[in-house]
Amino acid sequence: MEKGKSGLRGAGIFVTVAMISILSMGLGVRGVPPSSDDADKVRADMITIDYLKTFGKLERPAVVFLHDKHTAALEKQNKDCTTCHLSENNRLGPKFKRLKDTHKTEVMDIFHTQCIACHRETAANEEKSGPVSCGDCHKEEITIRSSRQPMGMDKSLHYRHAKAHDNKCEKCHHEYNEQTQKLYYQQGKEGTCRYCHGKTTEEKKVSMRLAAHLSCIDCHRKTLEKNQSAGPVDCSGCHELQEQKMIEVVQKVPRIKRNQPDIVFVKKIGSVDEISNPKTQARMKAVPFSHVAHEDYNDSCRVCHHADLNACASCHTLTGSKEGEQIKLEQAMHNLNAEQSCLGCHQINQQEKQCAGCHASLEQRRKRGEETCLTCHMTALNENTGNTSRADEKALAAKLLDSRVAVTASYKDADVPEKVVIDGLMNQYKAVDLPHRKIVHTLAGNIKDNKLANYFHSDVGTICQGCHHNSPLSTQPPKCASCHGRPFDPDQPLRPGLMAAYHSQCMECHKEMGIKKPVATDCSGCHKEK
Amino acid sequence: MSISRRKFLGWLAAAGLSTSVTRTARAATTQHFTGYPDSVGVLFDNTRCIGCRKCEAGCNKVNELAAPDQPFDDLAVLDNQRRTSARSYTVVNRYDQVNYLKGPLYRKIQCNHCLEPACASACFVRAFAKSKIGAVTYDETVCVGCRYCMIACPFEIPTYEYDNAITPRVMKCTLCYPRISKGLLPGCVESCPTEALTYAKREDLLQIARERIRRFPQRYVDHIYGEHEMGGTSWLYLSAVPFRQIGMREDLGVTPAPELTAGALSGVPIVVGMWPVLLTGIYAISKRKEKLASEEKELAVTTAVEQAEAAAEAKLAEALAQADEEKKKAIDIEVQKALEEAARPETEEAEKSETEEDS
Amino acid sequence: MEGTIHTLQEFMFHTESITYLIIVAALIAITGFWLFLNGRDEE
Amino acid sequence: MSEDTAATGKSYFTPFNIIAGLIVIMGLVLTVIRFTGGLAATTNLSDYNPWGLWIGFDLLVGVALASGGYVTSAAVYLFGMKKYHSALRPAILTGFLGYALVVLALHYDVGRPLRLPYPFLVQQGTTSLLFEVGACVALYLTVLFVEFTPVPLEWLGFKRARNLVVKLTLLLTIFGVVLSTLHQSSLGALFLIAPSKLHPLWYSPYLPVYFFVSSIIAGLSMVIFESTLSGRFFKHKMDETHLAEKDTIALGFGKAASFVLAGYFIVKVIGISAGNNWHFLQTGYGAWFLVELLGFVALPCFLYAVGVRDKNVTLIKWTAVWTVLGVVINRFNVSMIAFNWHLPASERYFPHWMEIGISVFIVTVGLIIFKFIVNRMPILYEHPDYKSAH
Repeated sequence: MEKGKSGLRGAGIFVTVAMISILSMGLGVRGVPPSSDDADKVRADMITIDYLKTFGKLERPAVVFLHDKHTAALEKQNKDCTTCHLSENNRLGPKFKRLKDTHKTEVMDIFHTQCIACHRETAANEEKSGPVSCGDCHKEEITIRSSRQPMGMDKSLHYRHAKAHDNKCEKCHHEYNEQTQKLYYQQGKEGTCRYCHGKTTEEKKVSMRLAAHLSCIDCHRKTLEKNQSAGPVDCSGCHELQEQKMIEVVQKVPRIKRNQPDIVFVKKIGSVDEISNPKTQARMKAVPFSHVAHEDYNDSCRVCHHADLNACASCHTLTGSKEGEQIKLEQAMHNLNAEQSCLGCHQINQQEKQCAGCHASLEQRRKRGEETCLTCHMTALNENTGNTSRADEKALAAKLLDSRVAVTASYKDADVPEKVVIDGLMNQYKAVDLPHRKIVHTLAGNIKDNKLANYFHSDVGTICQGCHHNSPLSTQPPKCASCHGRPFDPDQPLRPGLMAAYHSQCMECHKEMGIKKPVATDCSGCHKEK
Repeated sequence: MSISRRKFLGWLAAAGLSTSVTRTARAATTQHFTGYPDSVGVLFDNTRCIGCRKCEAGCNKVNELAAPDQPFDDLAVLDNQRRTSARSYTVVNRYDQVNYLKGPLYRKIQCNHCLEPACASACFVRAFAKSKIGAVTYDETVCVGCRYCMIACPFEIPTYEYDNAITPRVMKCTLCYPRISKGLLPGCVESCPTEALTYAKREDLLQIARERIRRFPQRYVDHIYGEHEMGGTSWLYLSAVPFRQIGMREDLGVTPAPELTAGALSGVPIVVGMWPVLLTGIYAISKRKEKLASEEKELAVTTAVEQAEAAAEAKLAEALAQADEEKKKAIDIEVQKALEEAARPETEEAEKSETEEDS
Repeated sequence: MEGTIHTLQEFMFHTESITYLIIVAALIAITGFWLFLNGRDEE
Repeated sequence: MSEDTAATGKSYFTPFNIIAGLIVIMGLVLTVIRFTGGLAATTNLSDYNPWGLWIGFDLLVGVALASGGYVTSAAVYLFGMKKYHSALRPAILTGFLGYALVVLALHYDVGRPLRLPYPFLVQQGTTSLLFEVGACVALYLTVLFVEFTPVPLEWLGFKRARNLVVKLTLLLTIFGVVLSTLHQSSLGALFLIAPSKLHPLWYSPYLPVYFFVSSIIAGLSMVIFESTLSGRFFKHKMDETHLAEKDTIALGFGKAASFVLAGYFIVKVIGISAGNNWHFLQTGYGAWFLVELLGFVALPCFLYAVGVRDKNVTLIKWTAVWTVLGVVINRFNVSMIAFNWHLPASERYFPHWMEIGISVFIVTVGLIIFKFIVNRMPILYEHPDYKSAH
């Protein structure tokens, strides 16, 4: 019986062990519920603390850190950034309580001791404080989503900064001297920060992110200390969508002077005889390009100048070059998938409401070998003028651009039916009166101030093609029913039937152009009940 | 690919079994089925759907289903998510938060008419069948109402007439089997105003879908739902957003339903074949054990008896021997006595005679 | 194409049906065989 | 037949009879509602949840717990463990009743009960595991019936018939085991077709194996449990051999159960790793899974062992109850709790009280019949005319 007791005791132990393990699991499941106020929030100031990755695999889930919450909390205790950030040659370092990641355990201890200490302290002062136990910082599932928006310097912002620094470019712009290993300023070589500061920090070259946070915030902070107005120092100030919208925008910004041309030919750069040399000369007619106009359309140089502020052709040569990553001038200008290329950017513009109505339902591809090329490629440079001086060229370019008609042409009202009765297939509803002329006018009217559109719709009847597609320009286009008939014709699998053709044409256009009425599902909005 | 088929042999045709079995089996080893050639299907393109519920109405009409609580032109119904029910073979649901730029998206739900239907695989009276034309049909005249089909269906399509006490049926879209076999369009397809539903041979639908994606890459996610899901379905889907965002499960995998149970089924004959052998074996062993045991016992008994007898005899013999020993002695003594007796009178006589002579 | 199997479902129905027939036959047969096997054990 | 009704005789208003009577009345009322109002009137079944308590409990649990029949007869006749002979008849009786009631319950659950024979007579859906289950259950029910017939035959004194049946014992036993193996496992295999609905921790290609093994466990435990009950309520019916063997049975079957549980535990763990579902253990379902695995498999396995080592029959008896409960929980998990786990709470299933009512009713009917038979027929004692007929 002695044995029996032992056995039972064993059973008892077993039960307890089992139950504990179960319970612990149960706890593991629920964890500790995230404090209600930041549960399932979207925040711009969300920072994931995973620096230890540099020392190998993380042992615990990375910590989500809300920066603005902390700055706010510190302000309450009227403490400032220096509470957490040490400064190095009178500039605050980005890291917490240290200047560089020295050693795994060291960094880990810094975080653990410092964070927890402060949290404890704050809690001691009866104030709302952060967690002090591992699981509350190192959480498996993260309830917060980041709403961080990328921030950049647009024309207006640049103008305001320039003004504030009374056009002392050197305040921000700099070059790096390999020999002296020092930053210096060189007039006329200013460019966007991103040209040098990339995604990640390389030695002697911090990442864009770091650079911005070091310089911008530091400058803002110091300016604020002088009680002058300055840009934001908190995360959301720059990265929260709402706050970005509140940033003051200067409407009329004077051109940034960086010795850029006004109007030029997009063409091979090179010595005059190079250009006239038949071997190396461009076969295609040259494209006059209004740089000044495009400066207006876009709000930063980066939109086109993705690598530097030199002419496209200096890297993207006719036959491709190393510094142009072998992307030839032709591709650089025509690639539909690159937003820096002419066509790429122009296509993005087609997504504007007033364009999308027609263009959304048009397959997006380059119409090669068509006269549309000549809309841009206007003249062969050296056939009329043997070899001309740059000045003459510029003049010629300007002249050609002027000569270009930039107006959407459509037939005169007489040729445009006032209304079209659609009575192809009626069963439960009466025929539909389509206000045809009104529609034409609206379409044309929508784009009359859009220069890009006007250049490409200048042929009479082009705009009609939005609906009267797949047939030559004419005042007498074929009827819809002459192509669209019964649905699901196996010989024309991609061609909708008549009803669907009507409906999708109207509805897709209305949808794309954001026309609220009539609602697609409101039949009687177009069809009179019988 | 496909293989030569023998009609299911009647209960008595056991004779023909061997041949047909071997054949099917050999063919089956490298088996891959691609469904009925030229079977039809429907392609649903949610960039074209406007959520007018005309398909629901059309379906209800051609299938003569019970009238709905709200009329079909009442679009407020779309405010809540719905599923198929015994009164509606198909429903359209609205998804608002999926691409806020272009407005809500819609999704039509109905039987997907799998190429390898789970319901058919699960049904123990073969009430469900994949017809040559592509529709998965249901035969209510044999249905027992076990509702295993509803368990099996990964798309949660079949529904049941729970409130019918006497003759409840499983209710599900039939792809308008009667209509399409007459060359008509399915009710929903016919009543769709925008051709959000395209009716064609499944092979062609795949081509159409691919072409649409190619032409408008930014309009669609590059996936044709139903091309491979659960081994492929006759209904195919194109969407502007990932399918999980419009409530379609992307975790179903591509394994055809029948394959899921194939393993278990193949276990059956093995058990039937081997268990009797195994069990009888065990039985035999245990029986033999008993037998041996009993035999040993007997042996022991007999030997014991023999020994006892032997002992007894020995004793007896001894006793006898002793007995005639004594007899002998007794006789000798008697003989002695007798001899002595005989000797004495002779002398007396002699003495007497001597005395008689002298007188 | 009449007389060909196009779906796994159909194929499995075909084979399974036959299998079940075999099973029934087998159960009877094996019993009989067992008796046959032990037929002479008495003597 | 000389000794009988001593207990049941006298007043018929024993507490058991009263309660049973009430339940039966309720059951009959519910039955009427079910077959006039349809499933909707009596159940919470929905299009998302086509199977409820009547499948989860009456079918799955019912069949699992009725497995005592084949387990015991296999032990006694095939493995030649004669000393457990006295457990045989009660086991077979409960087995027979169990299956009979399962079939009865199906009449409630199925939409058109009169068509239940269709799968065999009209059209055979041979690709369906349900077909296989149906076929086996039907056959096994017959087998059990035949296995049971000696009892009433002895009771009624039909010697020749009785002896004839007894001759078949071996054949029947083997058939019984084969059929049980098949349908016990196939009940699990039913869910193989729904991997997208059953929680990964419970779904496994091994489901058939799990169901089969756990049915053995259930069978062994049920036999122990029954003999306990009979020992409590039918002592007067038991002859000295039965009384004597009671504890041997508990010990022997306890030992077996313990070891089978151990094996079961192993394959369950292998199942997790085969599906690489470890991470699910951290979720709520994981916790519940562990409750089942540790609390109702590992724990009873250990307790049985202790009970057997210490010859502690009471512990074994209680463990038996616990184990049976574990099997019930497992069947509920597979068929209801972990099934449709992906659905929002609003769509999940919870049985309607009438469903529970019907289930209770059916169990009660079982008890009544069991009582009736045990009180009259030679179940817990050997019939004087057939002493040591085995």
